[in-house]
Amino acid sequence: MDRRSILKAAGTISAAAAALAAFPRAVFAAYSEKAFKNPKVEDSLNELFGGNATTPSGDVKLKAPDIAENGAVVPIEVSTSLKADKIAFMVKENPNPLAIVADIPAGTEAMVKTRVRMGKTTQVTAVVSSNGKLYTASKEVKVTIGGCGG
Amino acid sequence: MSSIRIKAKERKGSVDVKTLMKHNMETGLRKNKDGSKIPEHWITDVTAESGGKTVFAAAFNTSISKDPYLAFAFAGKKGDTLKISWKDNTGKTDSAETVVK
Amino acid sequence: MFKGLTVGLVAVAMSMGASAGASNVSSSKLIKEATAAYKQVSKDTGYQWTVSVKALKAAQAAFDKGKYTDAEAHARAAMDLIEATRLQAKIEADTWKMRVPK
Amino acid sequence: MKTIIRSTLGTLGLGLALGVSAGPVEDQAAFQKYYENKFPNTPVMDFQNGVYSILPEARQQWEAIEEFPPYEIAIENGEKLYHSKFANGKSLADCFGPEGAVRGQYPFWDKDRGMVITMERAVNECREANGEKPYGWKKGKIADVTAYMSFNSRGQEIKVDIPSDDPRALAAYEEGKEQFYTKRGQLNFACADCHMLTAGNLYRADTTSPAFGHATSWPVFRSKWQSMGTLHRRFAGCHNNIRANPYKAQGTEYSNLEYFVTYMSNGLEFNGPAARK
Repeated sequence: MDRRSILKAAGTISAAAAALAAFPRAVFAAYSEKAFKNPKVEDSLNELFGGNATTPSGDVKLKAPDIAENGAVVPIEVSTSLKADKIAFMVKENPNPLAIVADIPAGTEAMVKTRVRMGKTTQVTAVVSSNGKLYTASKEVKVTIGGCGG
Repeated sequence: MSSIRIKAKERKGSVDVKTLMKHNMETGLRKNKDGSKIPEHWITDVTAESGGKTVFAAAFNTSISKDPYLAFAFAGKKGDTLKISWKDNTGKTDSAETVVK
Repeated sequence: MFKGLTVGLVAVAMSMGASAGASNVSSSKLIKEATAAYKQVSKDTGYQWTVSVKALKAAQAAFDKGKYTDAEAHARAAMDLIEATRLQAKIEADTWKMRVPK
Repeated sequence: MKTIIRSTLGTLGLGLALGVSAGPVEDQAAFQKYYENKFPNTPVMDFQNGVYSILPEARQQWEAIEEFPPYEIAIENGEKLYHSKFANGKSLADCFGPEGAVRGQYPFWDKDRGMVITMERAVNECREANGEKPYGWKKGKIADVTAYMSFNSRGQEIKVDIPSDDPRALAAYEEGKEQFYTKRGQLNFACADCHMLTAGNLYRADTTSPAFGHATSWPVFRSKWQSMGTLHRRFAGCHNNIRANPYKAQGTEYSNLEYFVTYMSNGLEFNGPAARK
């Protein structure tokens, strides 16, 4: 809960960002308006990682369906053999693409599973931050409009 | 009853964690029957602590599905305690503890 | 079967267009007739189409607003749908047996 | 399961040979055989997994959801409701035993009352008999309680009985059967059209599930609903889709339809609650 009290003390969003800058490695990923309420993937990456140059990598394994059964609940999973400190998911054409960013402290496996919402057919990208660089894996997930929605 | 369900099981020195957090995760895009927007309401931060240190943390957007699900794995053993907490955008928090099986 | 229903649907489309000189009295009468037909079909077949209910409600709503031409159009549409429901039930009374695997 | 099929097939063969008109046993054999022929790659017992028994891609997502299924919350709620005391000090446990593992007994034909009794009805009748108000029929507490009871009953065999010494039971079955095969609504579909004759086909973007196995997994957490619901809630949803007015949940029509559909899945196992699209 330490980082929470830091954030609380800092008070405003910009102060929280300042706190992030002051503790670039020690502070865990916290929600930030600038990273999450942002329609541009590049800007979100900048906000999260201080850079947005990414390299597709076969070492990042992304599991996502070809066709989503239901756009409201799309299971996704990423794992990597790289030594990761952070993992993020982007859903390209969602109003705000960044869905989640997770911290992977030492001793924790570089793996995250969750379920996301997708408004329409688009690319899902997993971003792994490792040794100051960003590695990605992407996949297009089709979202269809149901016929027998009941 | 806590809003958080946790399953934590050790497998060769690694603890597999699966957690489900009951939360509406309102996107702010849905409308009431009268046409007014339902305000956004979602979990922004989740942390998992074990043995006095953070073993996993995540920040969510509104695009995480209702009743968010997370699975991860950390170095630990049977008998360790694991505490998972969340905070939402209204400042509400909840937490739950479990013992690794 | 299909033909019967198509006829029903075409009739709906046509009746939406035609109705001049609608009045309080004439539209009220039509709505009453449609409602009576609805009740009779419910009794005879045990079921209804959702669209018939919607058309009846639309007719009543238009009537309440004094839009008698619209009210009559909706009431006629309801009657056609109700008639198509009756036709469906009549055809299905025996046809369903053909779908049972032997 | 296998014995059932073999014996019913035997009966069927005999029935045809002698020119006897089809009864429930023959219906069931022909029904199950129909799906086995239509989906030869699906192991028979797998039909209880609904559309996922025939759609490998969707199945993977379903399995990911089942890792921590959303209905677990319902099961926990249901457990609390199940054991919470009525005003008179009793609880549902006094009607259905310590765990409520009675799914395999429903639906059944009640000879005394001359009607089909579903598990939901039994739960509410237990409440009313103890001076409590019944739950609503389609979602909420009824779904939570039956989720708990179904969960504790997983693996029980479906063996719906149509007692031969009560012609009214056969009549109820026949009525359910007629419901299943009769076209309804402005879209002019029968249950059998989508879930039998064209089961596995796409309707816009949805693949229809085989009706063999339809009644096994209730109550269900549907992603579409984002909540739990009972079988009769789903029946009503289907009827709305084809633009037919739904019947009342737990009315004669849906109860008899449940009786028929569940009987058709005899030999499978109850495996509810479940997660569905």
